[in-house]
Amino acid sequence: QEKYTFALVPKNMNNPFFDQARDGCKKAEAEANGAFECMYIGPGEHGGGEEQVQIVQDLVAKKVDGIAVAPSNAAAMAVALEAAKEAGIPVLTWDSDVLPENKDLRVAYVGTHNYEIGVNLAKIVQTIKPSGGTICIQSGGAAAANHNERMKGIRDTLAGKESAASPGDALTGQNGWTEAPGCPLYTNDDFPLSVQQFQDFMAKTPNLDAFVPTGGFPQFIPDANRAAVEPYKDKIASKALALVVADTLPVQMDQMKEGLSLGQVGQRPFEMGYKTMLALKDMKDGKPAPADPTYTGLDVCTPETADTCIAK
Amino acid sequence: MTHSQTDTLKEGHASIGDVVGIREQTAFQKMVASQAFWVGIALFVLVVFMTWLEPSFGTVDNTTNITRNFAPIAIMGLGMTVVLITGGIDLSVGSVMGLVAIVAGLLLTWHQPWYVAFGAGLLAGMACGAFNGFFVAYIGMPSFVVTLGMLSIARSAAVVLSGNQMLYQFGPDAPIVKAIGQAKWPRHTPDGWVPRWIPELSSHFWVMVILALIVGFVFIFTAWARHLFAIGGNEHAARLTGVPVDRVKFQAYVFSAFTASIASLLLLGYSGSAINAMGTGYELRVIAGTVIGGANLMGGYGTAFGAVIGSAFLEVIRNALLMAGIDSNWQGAFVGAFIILAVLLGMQTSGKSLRATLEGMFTWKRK
Amino acid sequence: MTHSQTDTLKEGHASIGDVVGIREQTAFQKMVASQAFWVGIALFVLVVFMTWLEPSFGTVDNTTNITRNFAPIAIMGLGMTVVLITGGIDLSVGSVMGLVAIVAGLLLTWHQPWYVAFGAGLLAGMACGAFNGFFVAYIGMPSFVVTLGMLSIARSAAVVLSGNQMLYQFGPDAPIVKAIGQAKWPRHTPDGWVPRWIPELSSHFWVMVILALIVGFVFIFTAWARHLFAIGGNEHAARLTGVPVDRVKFQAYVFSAFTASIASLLLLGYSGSAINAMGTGYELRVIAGTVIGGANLMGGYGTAFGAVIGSAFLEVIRNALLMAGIDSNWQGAFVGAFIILAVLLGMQTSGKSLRATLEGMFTWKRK
Amino acid sequence: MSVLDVRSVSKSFGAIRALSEVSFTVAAGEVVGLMGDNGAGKSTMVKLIAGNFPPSDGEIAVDGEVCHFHKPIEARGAGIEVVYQDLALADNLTAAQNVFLGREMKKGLWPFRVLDKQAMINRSANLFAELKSETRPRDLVKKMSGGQRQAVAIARTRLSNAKLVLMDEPTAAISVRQVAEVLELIRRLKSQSVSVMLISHRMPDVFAVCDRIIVMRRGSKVADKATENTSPEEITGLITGAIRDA
Amino acid sequence: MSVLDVRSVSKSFGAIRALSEVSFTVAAGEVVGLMGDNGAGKSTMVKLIAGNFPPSDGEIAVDGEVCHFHKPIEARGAGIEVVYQDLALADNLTAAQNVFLGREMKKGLWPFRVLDKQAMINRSANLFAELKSETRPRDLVKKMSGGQRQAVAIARTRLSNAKLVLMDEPTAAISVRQVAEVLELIRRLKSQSVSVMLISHRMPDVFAVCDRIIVMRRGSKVADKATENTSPEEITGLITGAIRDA
Ligand SMILES: Nc1ncnc2c1ncn2[C@@H]1O[C@H](COP(=O)(O)OP(=O)(O)OP(=O)(O)O)[C@@H](O)[C@H]1O
Ligand SMILES: Nc1ncnc2c1ncn2[C@@H]1O[C@H](COP(=O)(O)OP(=O)(O)OP(=O)(O)O)[C@@H](O)[C@H]1O
Ligand SMILES: O[C@@H]1[C@@H](O)[C@H](O)OC[C@H]1O
Ligand SMILES: [Mg+2]
Ligand SMILES: [Mg+2]
Repeated sequence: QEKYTFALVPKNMNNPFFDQARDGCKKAEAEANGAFECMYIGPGEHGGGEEQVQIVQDLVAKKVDGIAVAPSNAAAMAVALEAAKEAGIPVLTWDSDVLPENKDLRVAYVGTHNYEIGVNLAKIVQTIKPSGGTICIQSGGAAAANHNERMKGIRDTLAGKESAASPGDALTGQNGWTEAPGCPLYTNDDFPLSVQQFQDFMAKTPNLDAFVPTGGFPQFIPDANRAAVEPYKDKIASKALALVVADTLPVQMDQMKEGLSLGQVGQRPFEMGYKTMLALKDMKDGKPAPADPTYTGLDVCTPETADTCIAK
Repeated sequence: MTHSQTDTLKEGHASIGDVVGIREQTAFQKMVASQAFWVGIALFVLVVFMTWLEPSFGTVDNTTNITRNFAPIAIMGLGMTVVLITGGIDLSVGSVMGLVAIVAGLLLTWHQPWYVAFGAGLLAGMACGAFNGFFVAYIGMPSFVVTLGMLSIARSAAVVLSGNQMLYQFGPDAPIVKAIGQAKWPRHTPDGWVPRWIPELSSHFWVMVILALIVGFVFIFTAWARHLFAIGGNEHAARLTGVPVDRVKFQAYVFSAFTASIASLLLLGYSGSAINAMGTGYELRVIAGTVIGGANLMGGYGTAFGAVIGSAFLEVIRNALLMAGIDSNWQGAFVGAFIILAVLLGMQTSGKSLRATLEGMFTWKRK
Repeated sequence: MTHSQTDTLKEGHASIGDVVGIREQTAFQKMVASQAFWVGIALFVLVVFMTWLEPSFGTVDNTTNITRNFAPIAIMGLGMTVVLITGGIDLSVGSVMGLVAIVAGLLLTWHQPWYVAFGAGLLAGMACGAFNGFFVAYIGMPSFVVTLGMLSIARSAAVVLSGNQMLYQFGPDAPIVKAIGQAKWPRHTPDGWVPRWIPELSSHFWVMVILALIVGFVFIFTAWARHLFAIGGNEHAARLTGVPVDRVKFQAYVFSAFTASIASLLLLGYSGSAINAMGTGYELRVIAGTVIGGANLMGGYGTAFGAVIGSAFLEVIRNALLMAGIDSNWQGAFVGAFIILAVLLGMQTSGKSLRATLEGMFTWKRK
Repeated sequence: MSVLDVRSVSKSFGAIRALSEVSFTVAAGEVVGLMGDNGAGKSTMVKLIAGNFPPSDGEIAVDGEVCHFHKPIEARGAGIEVVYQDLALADNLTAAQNVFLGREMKKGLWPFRVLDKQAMINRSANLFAELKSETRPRDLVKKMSGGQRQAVAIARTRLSNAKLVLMDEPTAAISVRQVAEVLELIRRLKSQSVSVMLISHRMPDVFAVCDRIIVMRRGSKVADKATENTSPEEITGLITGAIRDA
Repeated sequence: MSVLDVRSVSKSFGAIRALSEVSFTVAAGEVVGLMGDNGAGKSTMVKLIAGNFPPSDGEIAVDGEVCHFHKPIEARGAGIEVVYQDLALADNLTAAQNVFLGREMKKGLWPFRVLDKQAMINRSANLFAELKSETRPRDLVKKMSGGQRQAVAIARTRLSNAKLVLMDEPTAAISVRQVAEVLELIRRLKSQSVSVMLISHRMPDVFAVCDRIIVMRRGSKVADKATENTSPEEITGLITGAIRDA
């Protein structure tokens, strides 16, 4: 029997988040005993997503046997996926999806319900600060659909009412919640910058009630984050500052355990990489396709549940 | 000083005439001495090798892909070449792309006809170019600073205008926009007339070809281009000899923004969406393409062919590594090494081989 | 030609002596004519204005922050300045940072002592610099191409070495590494001795100060620096007059890589983790800082003070916009506008004001 | 009426006073020599007249009209051609391209109006031959000898019908034979009643063609004499300052 | 034994044959003039001797030893100083900095061995005064007059005790007074038995100081005569080709 090649395409390759997906992909490969090869390839940097579309086009031209992609630019990705469809290559999306009208271009979405991340982040904030206050949301990129979804989840939940489109309507007092001037902050996935922003912002607004990054950025440089958050540790402990962060990588959990955050809402990138590969293999073998969408689930963690919250 | 007219008789102009006809290099020698030529050779070798190594590389589909993928970079490379020749640099092209896409995208979502949207996009892009050109040419600021400022400004404008949304509900003209960005020619049978083994080439590619031909023509046959080169060679001298230096420099930046706008509109049509992050980081890719094709960052030298070949080279490497299934972690190392090697190859013709260089390294040195 | 020695008697050397003592500009005039000075003024005004506008801006804590944040960029700016002066460019600094961090991080996770890890990191970084320097200086390749290649190669090496993992379990020397990256001086009472109103300054800042003083000293007092400037002014002439052009150029790239390595190690200590993406895109920020501080991309001019002041300027703008609560979507526009304005301000001293420029725009033109 | 009327012009660069209150005139068809020690301000004078930069003080009139040339091109428009001391050549262009820089010959109809390269090469070749200079029109200026470069700068002034030609050391780098041709050229210009201002350190050349000699010392005019009323010895004395004034 | 022995040297640039089979010698303390039309190959000869590039053919011996200078610095090491026709100055440095470029004076002890700027300025000022040139040591070369620049290039050769000084048109841009000084300098060098090769288009200067005159035409040597056995007229004829050979 010939060996299949399945491609796992992340948004960009310089983010530890996607490394986990790759590890899942490699694990599936190992378990399949040579039935398929995991080809992990994506653009070096995020950018506008055109390069990622090119890569998928290349994979189609290369006639790989299956593609699992996390589209950066959902609309643009449709073009490449059309080509894949024509070439008869099965496609799954993971981490983020194509536009609703292009759903027929891929078999299924395997990943997080991004909106739900926002909802869960907001719920933790609400339990800490039931009466509202000022909040600052820190996002990845202004154009990142998944981050915008999460922001919408946060805003909708805090406001108690759904807005029309992501990233949602800014909070201007709904339910007692207001966004601080200058927010949301955009890190453009620059980790040192994300810490700098936190520091600057807290210096300016020491009485901030909630700070919520929609990705793990500041915690990816742990000591810098420790140094930045340390001065506010008391405030966090006394629940005066609701610092709640997305993602639950081990390095992040350590920091929560040290009292540097009051909650983490994590995704399961490893599982995304693992499941998509197995699903592609199944489809090739004539077994049924995975359900659409297949949510890989969320891990909602607070300091109390830190040791048990992550599904294994 | 006992000279007189009679000298002329003794030897006549003829003997001077003998000399003035000599060309130091024939056109062929000039070509062989150019970096673009050697990068072209390297590209050719790479293509042949890859086709042999990996059957999926040489397919018509992949050819269609590659030629489309590098076209936008090459189109911008043509504009960049013009700026580089004057001794300037344009760092704003990537951001200008983003702004153009958002302006056009907004008008499309407001259900304006495609030509209005594209026209407005072009205008917005060229306004950025005019801004750059004004501060560089008329105020005399360093181009690096001005276009770096514009890199920030245009991206910010794109973000603000888009309201941070991806725009893709393009109204009635959406099919036309899409057709512009996704058209191919010639078409295969049955729709078209050509057999399967001829690749269908994208509109991006053809726009690039036409623009490259125009720019190539301009470079060779017009006074404007001669002025560009003179400015890059010796701006002060150009000014003294009556070259309208400011105007020409201004136009160079507008042209660069124009090519960025064209590339943006093609990509807009192709992707069917406008995202304010479009073109992020492209400035370095575009400059890299042109420089690999032989343009000189210090000004005074560059060709249309070089801009195209350099961009093609970068894209083919990227594609080839993927096709060859090289571990993605290692790909950067290969790309870097190939860039250096290609240019190194081109240098061997300036009269000095790598071996000679190494031999003479601690002894004799090229200029 | 009826000249003779007796002329000397008629007017004597004295009259020539009168002339040779004249200085066209005093040191003060030179300073006032420099761009770095005016960017410094702009920076000062911005700081005063912000302190007045937004009390949280002028706090000691914020001062501590700002001075730490721009220090790594300024440190790299010192190395970049050296390269720019020779007429080159170093695009690889950001990637070199990533590689250095990963090499040092790996050794730390293998429980090596901190000095071994830091030493290995420095070596890896300077090897990249030596590679750049070799191809630029001895082979004579364009620096843009070589360092662009290295940008790819070093990043790829970092990714491969890290196995795409984030490294943060640093073994026994972790506290020392952290102390190096997070140390502050002077310390406030009670731990330290200084009163609250004096800001505690980070190790990053002090390293920058020391390096800037050294580089400044070298620029003013050593033959090596004079050779750097001569190479940037007229490389050919420098070679003819016996300047060891190749060696000096080589050293410039090694020094640039050295400063990138130092910055990387400081950030490694500060962040407590090594990520192969560290420094992505920093090349443009570093070059921007130095150019805003007055270094010339065409070579032949640059100062240590300029590198520091330019980087500081960029960081203060960023911080100030955030502090002022400017909508983040608009921030890019402000950053871009401020960059252009600061340099514009600096230009007014070359004898020509903006007003005059505008008045004379279509009539008279600065060189 | 004089073609050129320089009226008490001064020019300072920072602390350096390159010209102080210099006045003189040049009549139509007159050849005036401008002599002076190195750094006396001769080239600065030429650049002022040619509109490279404005005077710090004083004014310049051409054909009786006060001119404020803001760009070199305006001076050329007024009929002033210049051979600059530093030649003002673009090294990356060929000899022919440099000769015609800023006034290229074209052929064809718009929008296909293209450079007439062959015509420019031929015309340049003729100009070089006229100067008896073995300069190849297709050679890059970068690769040419010192004298060949100078020939290019001189050839350039021959393209238009100027009324005033400023020559800043046009014979510095050229050989005996071509020097004779340049002097001959100056005489020819004079006979067509074109005015010439010749700057040169070569006493015999100046005496061979000039009607009048102006001497400058440290930025000031120290003498302005008809050639027949002076001698090389006197001029030398004036230049060096051995003779204070005349 | 001759200081310099050029043995049937040729040099081609692409299709241009700048030198063909040129041979000559220069003895210690001899002043040799090298004359020829523009583009005859004089500067190419100088650059070959000074190690700027290697000959296409032939060899060059210094003090009887065949030399393959790969870098200009090696030629200098062998006691050859050069005034290049294009002066080889870094425009962004001052006059004094250019004079001492590549052999700066230093003071203090390592690692605090720093430039002795004042000493260099003083020494340059002295050299300029010796040349009677009003050149300010602290001025940027970019801002200097043509003759001042040339003075810098000449001053440079005075820093070492050379055994051979090659001067490629050292007097092209300088004024009468300084020309006399340069000629005087050449005589002084001769009296210290330093050899000089003088390239110049100024017949009187060459005749004033040279022991022997070599004439080149289109890359070939056409004459090599003791000064007392020839005349300016003959040399002119040889340069132009009116006299075929001698
Ligand atoms: N741009 C400038 N900035 C400062 N000083 C200048 C500038 N241009 C010229 N000078 C100074 O002005 C004086 C006159 O220079 P100018 O070039 O006019 O002399 P010149 O008479 O042409 O001399 P030469 O015979 O050597 O060519 C010199 O001392 C020179 O250093
Ligand atoms: N680098 C080069 N490339 C091509 N041709 C060159 C190069 N250098 C010199 N030549 C040519 O070689 C010939 C000799 O030039 P060279 O400079 O030696 O002349 P020269 O005798 O010094 O003339 P001049 O009196 O004008 O200075 C010229 O025809 C010139 O164009
Ligand atoms: O979902 C991912 C997010 O959690 C991470 O921070 O960045 C990449 C995203 O796609
Ligand atoms: Mg002059
Ligand atoms: Mg010469």
